[in-house]
Amino acid sequence: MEREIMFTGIGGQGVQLGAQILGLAATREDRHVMLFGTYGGSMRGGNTDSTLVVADAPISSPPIVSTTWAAVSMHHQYWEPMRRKLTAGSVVFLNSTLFEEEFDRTDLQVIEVPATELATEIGTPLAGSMAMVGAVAAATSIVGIDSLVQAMEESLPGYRKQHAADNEKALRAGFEFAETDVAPAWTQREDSNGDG
Amino acid sequence: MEREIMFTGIGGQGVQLGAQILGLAATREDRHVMLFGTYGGSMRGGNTDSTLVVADAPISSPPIVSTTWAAVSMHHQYWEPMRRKLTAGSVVFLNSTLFEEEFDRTDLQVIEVPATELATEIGTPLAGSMAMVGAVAAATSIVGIDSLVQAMEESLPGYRKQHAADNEKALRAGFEFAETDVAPAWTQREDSNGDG
Amino acid sequence: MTRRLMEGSEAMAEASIAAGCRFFAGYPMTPFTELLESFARRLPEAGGTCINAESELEAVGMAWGAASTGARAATGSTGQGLSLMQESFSEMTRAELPMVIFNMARGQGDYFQSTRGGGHGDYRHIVLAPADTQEAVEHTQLAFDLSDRWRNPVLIYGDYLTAHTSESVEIEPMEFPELPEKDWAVDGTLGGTGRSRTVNPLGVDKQSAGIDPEALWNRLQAKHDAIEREEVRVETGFLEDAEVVVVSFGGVARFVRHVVRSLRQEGHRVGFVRPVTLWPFPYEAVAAAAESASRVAVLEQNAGQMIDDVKIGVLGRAPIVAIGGISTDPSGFGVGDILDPAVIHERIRGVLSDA
Amino acid sequence: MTRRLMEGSEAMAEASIAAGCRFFAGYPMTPFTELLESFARRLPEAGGTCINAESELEAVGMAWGAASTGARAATGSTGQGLSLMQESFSEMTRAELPMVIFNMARGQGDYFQSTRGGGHGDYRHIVLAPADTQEAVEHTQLAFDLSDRWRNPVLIYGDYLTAHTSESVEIEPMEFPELPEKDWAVDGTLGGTGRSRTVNPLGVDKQSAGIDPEALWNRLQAKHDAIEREEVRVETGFLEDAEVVVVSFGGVARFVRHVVRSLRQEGHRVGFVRPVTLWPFPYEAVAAAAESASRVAVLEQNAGQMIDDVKIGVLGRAPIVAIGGISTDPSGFGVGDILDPAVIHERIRGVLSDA
Amino acid sequence: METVESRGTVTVSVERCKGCELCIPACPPVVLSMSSEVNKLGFRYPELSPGCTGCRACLLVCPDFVFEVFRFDTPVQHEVAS
Amino acid sequence: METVESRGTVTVSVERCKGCELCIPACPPVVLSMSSEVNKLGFRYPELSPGCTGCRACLLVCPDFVFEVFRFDTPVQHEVAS
Amino acid sequence: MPDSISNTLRTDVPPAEPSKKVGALKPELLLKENHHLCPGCGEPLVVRMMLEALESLAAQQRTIGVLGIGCYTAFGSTLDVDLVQALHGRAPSLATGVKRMRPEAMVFTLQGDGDMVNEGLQEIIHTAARGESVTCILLNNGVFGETGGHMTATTVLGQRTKNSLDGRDAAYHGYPILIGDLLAQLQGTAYAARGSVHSAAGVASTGRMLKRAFESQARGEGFSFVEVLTMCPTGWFIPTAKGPEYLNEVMGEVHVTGELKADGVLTTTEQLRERGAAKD
Amino acid sequence: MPDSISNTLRTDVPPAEPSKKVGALKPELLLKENHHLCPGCGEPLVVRMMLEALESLAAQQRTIGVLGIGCYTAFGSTLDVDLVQALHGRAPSLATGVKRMRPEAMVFTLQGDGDMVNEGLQEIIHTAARGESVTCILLNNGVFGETGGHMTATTVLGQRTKNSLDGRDAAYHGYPILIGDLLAQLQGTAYAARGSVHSAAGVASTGRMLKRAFESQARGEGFSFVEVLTMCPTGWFIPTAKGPEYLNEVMGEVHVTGELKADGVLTTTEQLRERGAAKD
Ligand SMILES: Cc1ncc(C[n+]2csc(CCOP(=O)(O)OP(=O)(O)O)c2C)c(N)n1
Ligand SMILES: Cc1ncc(C[n+]2csc(CCOP(=O)(O)OP(=O)(O)O)c2C)c(N)n1
Ligand code: SF4
Ligand code: SF4
Ligand code: SF4
Ligand code: SF4
Repeated sequence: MEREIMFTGIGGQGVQLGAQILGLAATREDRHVMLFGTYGGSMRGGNTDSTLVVADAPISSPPIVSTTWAAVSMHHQYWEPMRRKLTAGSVVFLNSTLFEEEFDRTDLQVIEVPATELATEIGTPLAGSMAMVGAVAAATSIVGIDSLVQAMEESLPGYRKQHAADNEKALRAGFEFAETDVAPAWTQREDSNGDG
Repeated sequence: MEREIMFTGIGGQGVQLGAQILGLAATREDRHVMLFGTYGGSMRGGNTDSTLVVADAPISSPPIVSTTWAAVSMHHQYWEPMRRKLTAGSVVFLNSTLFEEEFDRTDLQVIEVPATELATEIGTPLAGSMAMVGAVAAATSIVGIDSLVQAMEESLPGYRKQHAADNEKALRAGFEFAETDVAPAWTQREDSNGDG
Repeated sequence: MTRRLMEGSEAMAEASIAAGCRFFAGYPMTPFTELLESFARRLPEAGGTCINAESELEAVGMAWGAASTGARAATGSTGQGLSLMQESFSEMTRAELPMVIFNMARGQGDYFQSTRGGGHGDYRHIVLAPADTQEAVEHTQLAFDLSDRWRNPVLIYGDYLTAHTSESVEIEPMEFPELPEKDWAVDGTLGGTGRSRTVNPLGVDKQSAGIDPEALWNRLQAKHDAIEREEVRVETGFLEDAEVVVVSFGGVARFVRHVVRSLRQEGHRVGFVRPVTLWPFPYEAVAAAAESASRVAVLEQNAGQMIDDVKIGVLGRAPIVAIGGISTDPSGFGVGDILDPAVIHERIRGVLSDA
Repeated sequence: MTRRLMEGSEAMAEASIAAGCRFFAGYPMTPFTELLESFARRLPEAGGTCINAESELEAVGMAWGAASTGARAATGSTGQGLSLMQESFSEMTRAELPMVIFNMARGQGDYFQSTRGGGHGDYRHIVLAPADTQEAVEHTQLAFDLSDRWRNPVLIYGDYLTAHTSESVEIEPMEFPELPEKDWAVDGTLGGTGRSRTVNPLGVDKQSAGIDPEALWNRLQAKHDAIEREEVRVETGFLEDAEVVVVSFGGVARFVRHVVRSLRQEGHRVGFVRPVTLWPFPYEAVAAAAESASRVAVLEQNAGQMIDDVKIGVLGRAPIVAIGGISTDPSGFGVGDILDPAVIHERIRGVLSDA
Repeated sequence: METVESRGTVTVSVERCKGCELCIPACPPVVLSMSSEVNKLGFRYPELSPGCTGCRACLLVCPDFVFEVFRFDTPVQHEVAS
Repeated sequence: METVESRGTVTVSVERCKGCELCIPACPPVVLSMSSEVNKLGFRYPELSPGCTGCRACLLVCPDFVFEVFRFDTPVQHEVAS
Repeated sequence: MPDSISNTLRTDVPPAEPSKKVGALKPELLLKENHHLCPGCGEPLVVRMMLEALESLAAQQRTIGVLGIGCYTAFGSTLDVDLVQALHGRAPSLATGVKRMRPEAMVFTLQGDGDMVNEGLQEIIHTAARGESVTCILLNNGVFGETGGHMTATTVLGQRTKNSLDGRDAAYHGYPILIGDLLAQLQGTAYAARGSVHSAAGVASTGRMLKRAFESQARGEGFSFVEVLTMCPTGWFIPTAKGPEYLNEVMGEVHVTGELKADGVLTTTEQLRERGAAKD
Repeated sequence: MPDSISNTLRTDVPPAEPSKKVGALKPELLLKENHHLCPGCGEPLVVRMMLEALESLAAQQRTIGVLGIGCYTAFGSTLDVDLVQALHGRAPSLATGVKRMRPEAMVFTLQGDGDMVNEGLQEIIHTAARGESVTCILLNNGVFGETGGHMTATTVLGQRTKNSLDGRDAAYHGYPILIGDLLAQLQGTAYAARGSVHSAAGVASTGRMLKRAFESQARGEGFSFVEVLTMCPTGWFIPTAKGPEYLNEVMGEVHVTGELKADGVLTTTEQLRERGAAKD
């Protein structure tokens, strides 16, 4: 089974890092993973999105997909292109603190997560994407929270290690917030085969 | 009639200037003229040659020729490639002061001109090419000496005008030296037609 | 070594080091930047040197110097930066220097530049165009080998996808047949012996009176012909009864392969030819595929460049349809609309229905 | 003005000035040097500016700046220098800047670079390849016109012969149909009005949120197609019953024309096609000539570049024989053995006897 | 209660603020402080307390062109909790 | 007749001389002068008169590597017309 | 902190009380105030001061700008003056061509340190040596901002960048170039100064330098140059609020601010540093 | 002229009298003495001194040279040391790559002023700033010799060249660059000097500078640089015999000779000029 999860937001919101951590966590759990991110010209403030494919067997999909199983939106800006990739039943995670657009598709499973708010409460509004990823993990069981925390620690470059504690808090806050397994990624957990 | 005259020598011997003056003089006399020079990498000391085509009608030849009516050699270095372009009856002018190679082709009309010596006598050994061009003019009547002197004056860049007097002396010395019309360029002088 | 989740850029740097690369110089530019960063981080640990060159011109010069000493050296850039290096690429090829060049391109608009040489004069690089991360790892190692073997630069045509896709890869040093000794490389030890060496693009040898272009050229031309004979690489799929043959390369070919596979599942008679080496180009494979096809579709992410080579291969055997186009994404990074399986699916369907 | 004995370089500079060129920048390199010298001497007298740029990169930048103001501007170089300018050529074309580029080449090895763009990305220059001095004068003036008309760089492919052959020429300003106004050019006067201008290769307009590559590209592509339709120029001779057709361009074509004429006098059924514009290439003329010929011979002074275009034109209609080769003269200036009527005569005879 | 005088004031385009906080230490009378709420981009933004002098420092250091500065014709008095 | 002492001497590779004359003013005792004949390349070349000190100045300034310089173990005397 | 802090005032509308606007939202020559540069970036501040300097000289309708490639390039769509977009490093040559054809125009370049001191070092030096009558403005943040914070030729020793994570090391990476000093000493340079936007006073003084540079160009004195140290918290990997302090203490110690050439007087950075030290 | 002049001595063979050879025809590291450079050219003199300096340091078998493109390039076929031929302007970068991979080698570049100060200005400055442990040698004749005598970035004001026939004019062509001064002040530069070959003393002193530069490289002190003023009578359009005088009086007045940085002491050209003036 190949599960596509696409992330979108404004540069600086931690979209790439969020996807990366989720991918790394899945790798730790012996899933097959493919991850591809794009961002606009300047470092922050532009559009940014990331496509993560997690599978229980070698991946056949190319790194850009036409349809996605799940979508994560940290902000309504730049959300438009993603909308087109949703199919009936797609799971949509919205950062309800900032997401302001009308949302009129009833064929989707929408999960609202006040990610920025959760992070702000911890004192680091910019860790919103961590809270979101935590929520995704809870709602989909695509990875476990411990893998996530470990992956986050691995991913932080040396000069950002000081953020680890806050990030972990945000991951856990998101994980706590979301209802468990409301949109399960795997019908049943298969043990990783030798290929993983 | 198209008359090819090729010049060769060592860079710095005035080969290009010599050919240019002859070409300019021919233009002054309403001939059709094409002139093309090549030289090696560094400014002086390498090979240098020049191909001059003078005609009494528009020229059909490309700027590089396979055979030449006349050849002028200021030095035996780099003479080899020219030798191949000589056909039976070609006129060869040798700078006998410096030309040192054996010369075994009997089908050619060889005219020896101690050009460097003539110039050295005037006090400017480097004006050898002027003496040679003077001799070519005399021997072939391809142009007259007055056109030659005028062309030389026109050709000198501003910063070299001081050489004009010595150059003129050398031109005339060469012109005096060579036997008049021993290798006439034109069977008979046609008046320039409107095309000139 | 086991499989690790690694970004393409990092994987290529690791593969280079595994292949013995000891020198890299580059200047940041998206999507080449991460390759440079990976080299900067990893080469010193491996006993090599990575210089953050002050410009692409300086980067290629440094790599040239390093390669002259016999070290396995590489450089690279993106678009503009590659253009700046063309003078050096041309002359380096004449100097018969091994060198690996990473073109982390924005789209596929550099096909002409890569395959015909963007610089002055006659020269060619061997061009490898990997389609995914694992292949990028293998091509990287192959590139160092081919480059030393032929004493000719080898260019890897990557792109934003190659650079930025993370996948599980395995990096094992590959085995290659033994290479000739680098007796031409300068190490300074032969000065004063009358046998000192020259690495020279002008064809000037020690003691020579000047350039001997004929000898130089005959050697280069013979090498060129040999490479064209021996180094063609191509991947084909589903060609047997294909009515439509799709030709594409590099990252785009990965999409095409995926889409063709699904079209076959839907019962369409479509196959693909994927030049793995862009130079030498697999003219024969394209010609063979065109023999029985009723249409050849060319999908490239540019205004139409490889199509020239496809035409030369097909030589009128079948009509050729361009179904690609330049990448029009606003980032300018070459990640435009074409890179969508659904779009490619539709375009190939279009050709199928005309066929 | 009457005919004067003038070196090609000087004649091209004079023709540029007659065409209204007011800016030139360049850096010396054989055989481009004399063109620069002529501009340096003559432009100031004509009220223009010639800068002895400190490098080719700076030369092309200066010309770019000058062209942005709407002035007729030109630059150029030889081989290496042109390679260095490729980044700018590519982007200048995207910025839709008129510009005349003189490639005073060493031989014909820059065919690919000139016709396909040596830089990154998709772009083309119109390429004119004069065969003699008088034509160089006309092409120069035409180049300024076409460049303004299409807002696209036009490259003149000259060589050592074009640069250094002195012939009697006549330089009269040529007449061209009226050109569109240069309302895109910057003069500084629209600042603060909300209508200020941008000369921009990135496709960024004032007030835009960023790059709009689609609009830019559609415009460029439409222009590209229109140029291919409207600007093909070709010279043919003796084709009627020709068994062998010789294709050649530029200075070399002058030799071919001369030799074919003499072969016809000797009774041989040989004709020639000479692309005058190298891009757009006269594919149709080549195809038509190949239709009835039993052999197409390509004589170019390089390792085989235009032959690709000839193949695309001929598309298998007749066998194609390469009878050229790189210039192997020791000066390195591209004045090698091929440039000899006797040699060309012999090579064409060889094809005739096989035909 | 005590009285604080404002010789000037500012407007803040809250929705464009990116929360960089450069204005906070730049304000000589220290009358700017970051909000506890975030704006729609997710950033905290400056809030003004009485005592502005209209010196323009905030405007000069703000990279996002968030401030306009006004100087009162006559200073305005504010009553504040002491 | 008078006697001039040479503490040194030089060899001159006449056929490689390009007649630049740089050696002439460089020679401190002024014992070099240009020939009236030309060599096979068409250039005049330096000739040596007695009085060389073996100082190497000519060698140092000659761009064409024409000179070798020797210093006599004991100075050599030349008789010259006065 | 005074306790008045709890008394938040309205800042969403201009004051009701009679007042005079003493600071505008944005310069007139900026089409819109929005931009995508990072929080805490120093570059927009220079754009403001530059435009205000041009406005104060009433040069609106005789200005042509040439932009380099870096983060500031984003202002290409909002600067309301005629513009030419250059390639990375090439702006001074373009400006040369522009000025030669439009001698009456005020011509400037806007470039980053990567653009000017790395990729385009040669162009800026030759343009200065030629005494070209243009004003070149350097936004010096010591890193390539746009590509993600890599070392440039102005990065100071010990400075942490993406490819000098342990700080720039002289032995491996070499020394920073004091570009202002190199340019100031060229005969073609009429005016050269180094400002900084780490504080309001620095921003104001940068504005004065920019104005003097443009005035010098208007008088046709030769080449003029203003370098401005700007924060790049993203590329420095520090919290945005720490930018000004870092700028001042790390970069400002090496690239000391002040006028380097004005009215014919040359002042080296060394001399500026000594003067600064004397004042301390 | 002493009348001994009429008594021409034999110079075709070594002396018969007992004697010691004190000056060899050519340096050992030169494969043959013939070359095609013009009469009166100053470049071969620098080649001689450079090779002799390497010989005196016994560096024959650990030297790698990188050649620029100019007239001196012709020595590529006769220098008996390992060589890499660079493109015009690019030698310092090549030398960087060579040195990093062969740190034990003595690495030098040989470049003309067109090569180094025009086309390759950026490379030489960055290489110096990086403190790269190579020795760069500049043959400064103030013109592009090989292409026929055009103005370069070091041509002095008033100097006549093929494209400044009425002399270099500051207003139109700009000012010359004192490259030695720019390089000397960079922190990465350990040694910088400017010599001249207009006289035997100048040649000898140039030789000492070259030796000091190589010694500095051997000690690993950083970047070292020797600029040498050389005659180019062809490009200057003057009689060959006038070369040295012209060099000294025209170029030498601006590019004053002396050591610009040695043992940590920086000396500007201005200071050298003052010292020279003081001596007069
Ligand atoms: C020839 C070339 N090389 C590299 C790039 C990639 N590039 C774009 S912006 C940039 C860095 C700009 O840094 P800087 O000039 O310091 O400006 P900043 O982004 O810091 O404002 C680079 C390297 C390019 N556009 N062109
Ligand atoms: C990129 C490039 N541009 C131009 C040239 C042509 N060129 C060859 S040598 C030379 C001039 C060299 O002048 P300089 O460096 O001063 O050395 P010199 O000849 O005076 O010794 C030039 C411009 C070239 N080879 N490459
Ligand atoms: S204008 Fe001055 S006093 Fe008022 S808020 Fe801004 S910085 Fe503070
Ligand atoms: S060695 Fe000295 S004294 Fe003897 S000839 Fe040479 S320069 Fe004159
Ligand atoms: S210096 Fe040398 S080349 Fe010049 S004249 Fe004297 S010996 Fe001849
Ligand atoms: S990366 Fe740096 S320079 Fe660029 S916008 Fe962000 S803070 Fe500014």
